[in-house]
Amino acid sequence: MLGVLRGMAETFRTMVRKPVTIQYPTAHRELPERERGYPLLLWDAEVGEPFCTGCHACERACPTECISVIMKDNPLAAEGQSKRRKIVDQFLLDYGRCIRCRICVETCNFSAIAMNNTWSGHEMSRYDRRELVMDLEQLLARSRDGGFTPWVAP
Amino acid sequence: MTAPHEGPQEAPIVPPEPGTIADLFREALPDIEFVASQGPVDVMLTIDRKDVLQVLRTAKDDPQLDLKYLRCLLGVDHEEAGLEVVYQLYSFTHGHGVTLKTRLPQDDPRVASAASVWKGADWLERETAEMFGIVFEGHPNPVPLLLPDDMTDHHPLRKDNPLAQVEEWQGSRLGAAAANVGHVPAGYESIAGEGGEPEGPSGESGG
Amino acid sequence: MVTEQERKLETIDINVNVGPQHPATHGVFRMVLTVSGERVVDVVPHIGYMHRGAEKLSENVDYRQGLIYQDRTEYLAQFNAEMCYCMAVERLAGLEPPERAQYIRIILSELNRITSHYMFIGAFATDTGVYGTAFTYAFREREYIQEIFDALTGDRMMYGYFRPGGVVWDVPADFKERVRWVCGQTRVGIDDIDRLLTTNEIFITRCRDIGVISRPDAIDYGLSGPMLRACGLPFDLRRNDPYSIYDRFEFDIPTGTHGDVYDRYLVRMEEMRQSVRIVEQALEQMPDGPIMPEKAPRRLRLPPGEVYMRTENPRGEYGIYLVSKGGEKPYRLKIRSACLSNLTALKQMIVGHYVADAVVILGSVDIVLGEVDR
Amino acid sequence: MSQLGAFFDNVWVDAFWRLLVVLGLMVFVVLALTYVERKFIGRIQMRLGPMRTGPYGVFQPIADMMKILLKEDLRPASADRLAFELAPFLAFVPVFLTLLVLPFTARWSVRVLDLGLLYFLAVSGLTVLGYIVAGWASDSKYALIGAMRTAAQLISYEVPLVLAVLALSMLAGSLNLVAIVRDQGRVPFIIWQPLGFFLFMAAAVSDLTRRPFDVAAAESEVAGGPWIEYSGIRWSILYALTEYTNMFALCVLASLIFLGGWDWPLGLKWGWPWQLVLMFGKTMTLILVIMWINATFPRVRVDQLMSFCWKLLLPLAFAQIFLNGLVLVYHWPDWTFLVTSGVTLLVAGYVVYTRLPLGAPSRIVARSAV
Repeated sequence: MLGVLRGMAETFRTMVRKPVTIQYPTAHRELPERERGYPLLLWDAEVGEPFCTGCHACERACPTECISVIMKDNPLAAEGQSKRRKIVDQFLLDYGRCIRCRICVETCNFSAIAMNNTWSGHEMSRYDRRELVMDLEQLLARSRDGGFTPWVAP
Repeated sequence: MTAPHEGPQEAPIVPPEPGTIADLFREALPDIEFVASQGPVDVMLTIDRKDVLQVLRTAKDDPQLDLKYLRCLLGVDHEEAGLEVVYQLYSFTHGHGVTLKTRLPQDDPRVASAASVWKGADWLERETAEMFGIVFEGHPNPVPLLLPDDMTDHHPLRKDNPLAQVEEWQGSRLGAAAANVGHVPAGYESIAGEGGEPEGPSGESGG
Repeated sequence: MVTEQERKLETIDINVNVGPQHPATHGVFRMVLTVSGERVVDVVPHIGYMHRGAEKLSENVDYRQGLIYQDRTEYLAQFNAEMCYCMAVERLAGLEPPERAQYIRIILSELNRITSHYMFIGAFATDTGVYGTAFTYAFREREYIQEIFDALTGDRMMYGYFRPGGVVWDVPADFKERVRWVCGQTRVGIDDIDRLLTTNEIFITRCRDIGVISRPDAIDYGLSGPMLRACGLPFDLRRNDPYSIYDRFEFDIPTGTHGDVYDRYLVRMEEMRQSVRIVEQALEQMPDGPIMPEKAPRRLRLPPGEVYMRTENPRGEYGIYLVSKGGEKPYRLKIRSACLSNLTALKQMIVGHYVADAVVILGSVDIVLGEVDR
Repeated sequence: MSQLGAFFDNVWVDAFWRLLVVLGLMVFVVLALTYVERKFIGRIQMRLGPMRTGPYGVFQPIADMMKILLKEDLRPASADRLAFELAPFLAFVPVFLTLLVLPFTARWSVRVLDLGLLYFLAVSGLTVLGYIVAGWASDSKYALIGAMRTAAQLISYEVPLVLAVLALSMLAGSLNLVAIVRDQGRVPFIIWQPLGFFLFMAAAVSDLTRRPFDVAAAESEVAGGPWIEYSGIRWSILYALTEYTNMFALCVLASLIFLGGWDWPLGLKWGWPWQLVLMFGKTMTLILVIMWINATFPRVRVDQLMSFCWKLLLPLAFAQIFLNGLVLVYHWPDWTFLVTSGVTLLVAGYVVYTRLPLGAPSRIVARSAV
């Protein structure tokens, strides 16, 4: 009998406490800076080109093989504006396949790829799976527009 | 796939120091030949497959060994060298453990079932049987455990059963340029491979 | 006494298919119960609905990539599974993680044990029929720990944080402070659930003396973890086969006396308290320093060899049998699943009980189908 | 004017508009209770509960209703069509009929029956038929097991429910609900009959198949019981409408016969608005207690459920009747009702508590490392 009453008292006590949930789509939890959303490519604003040289390191390291990269000769390097001899031509990343393991970020020698640590890196629902294959423009957009600071491992 | 020049290497056999559990086994079963090796954690004993049941029974019942606990039972496919069944045993009273191994030829993978010794071996053997095609003779209920009941034509964990090719969604968008995926221009191998040799496209890694 | 009339009544046993989609099967487990009225006379468990070939996949990726499959295999105690995998690789590679990394690993593994047990309590209470209240209590508390994991690793579930040789990056500045707070909060949270369930007479009558398994049977079936300790055998790999730095901490091993469902529940509750103790000690002792060994290669190549590494996971003994034949990829990687072995005793535990008990007994095994099916 | 008055005095017209009011009340009560339950249990679980539709989600039940009405009415191919489609109404109609005799204020009810209490109990006992038919007709093993459980449970718990009410009507000396309420003008019967109230509420919770007695619908075991195969409007009639109406009716009855109904305190003196407030307040309190219990407790097992009824509630109900008989026959003062009933309740509670096989908690082996 006592245990039953103790349980009733416990539920009553919690009832008067503040709720711990929030209304998710209208209210967002604050994400930690290390949050691993889907990966993005970074934009080198000084030169005006992506950091990525298309070196395939991430493509090899990816456990799910969701990255495809094609490299090209950098036109800006020929003009002398950039030190990068080669640059990424096409970069396709299948978000539907990506498991956000961050191995690509770890592998990258040029710090050209980073995990999206904002909510836009999570809320990715689409009606068609093929829309989840991101191309270079889509991957670079956030970084080029500013307002995205990647977290760099200490 | 490992680089071709490496090839699979067998671990060297380092005999364990005297006084380990290998000696207890030899004492309990003087007629049976044990090949003992000191692993990084446990002592490993390799026995002939015809002795398996006797050794396991003795291991469980012998008061000196008292290996009452079957931790794990698994198979390993060593390709030409045959299949291997590994038993991990542990004793609560003495606090020692041992790895028992036995090799089976690939064309005749039969070994006595341990289900009569440990009840827990039942499911583990069913799993090993379906994954490697090993026949555990005398198993009470030899039906697949994890795989569908009708999937008897191939054994997934054998090395001759590679992974299926990955279906790449992002590849279809590349069009004609898809042929260039994974192609590393000369002079960039050191960056791409992180000091390693260039490998084939990642899709081939199933071998 | 069976009267003539009763004898003429034809009664048949019916098969009730529980799962793979059923509120009480904790995922995609399926069991076919043969019931005579409300009594279970036979049970046939079916597993494998979630078999994703984690062992085969691990053979085809290198050691760093293989780690992420551990998260997805044991998805309620990811850090524990990662730790087992990393230690197996380290044993073969001859790597020794630095002190600080060891302590970080211990803290995270023990916190993960707490979250896993919270999950158990929530799901188990729901099996006994509590209307989600215990579940939300447990999740409320679990969330505090989960947020630490999120802030540390960047993910809420698939951490991928340990690496063979250490951990991938250092903890945030406020880590110690937050973990200390969460230790206190966990004590409060466990007490909350204690008051709600542990002494509740209805809960006790539902859990006592059902699903009993004797100690010799438990050993014979290869049970491990809380299932084994509930039978009264104080066997804990952290104590009996110490790995990492567990020999530096003071903690008790809770054991049961009857081996019934209630004992399993009590053992897990007490284990959470002990985990808090370990975390607090580890926080005290945690040194500064590097988190990866100096000479850790960027691409790990293992010498040929075989090792069976085991750790004490929340559900029991999690083992990795790793065969290397040189190179960057494992030749064979076997995951010894604690849940699979614990499930083998299901039939013995369930037969003879009521249908309602079958659900509670299954809940008390605390299965993670990702680990059972791999 | 007099013509209109005469029109409303017509017995058929009178019955008709009263029925309409009750019907409207019932729909409102069901909608309100679904909202209240979700919100209340949400708060107990430290959640927000429904928040989306309308301010604080108050229109949630309406949205739910729209969804349920628009949902496809599924029927398993192998189900017994006639029985399957009829079963929800079989379950629901008796519950609705019980509302007809409940006096909501001193002067307002559909009909005042001299045997109102008996009528209520007799009619509400029919609900179980609907559940059995639903479970049988669904051609599902879960539904069948659920239906068998429902049959066993509801019929068993009818007995202590009736006996508890019977003991109470000994005090009132009537089965007329209005008379029983009038009788409590000074002291509500819960004071004289704590044991009876406990028995009534325990049986009522079981009658509603709510935790800890919800074995019939047990989600984790039979996944919803008799109504597992139902969807859309039939599910809503069988489950939501029946259950919430039943809960409302039982709680109104309990507040009438135990808590003094619309009379105590000062109901007759202050007029019908105050009587409505009293009725609403008492009923709502009881409903919230049932929801609170629902949110707190695990579910008992089937055999435990049965032994709780036959081995505990039934003897106690007989004891209550016996004690009331003693007091009435020997003309002991009124307060002896409280003493006898209360002492029996406490003794029963103590005996159950000590006899329960609780035992010592598990042993903790303490061994410390270096």
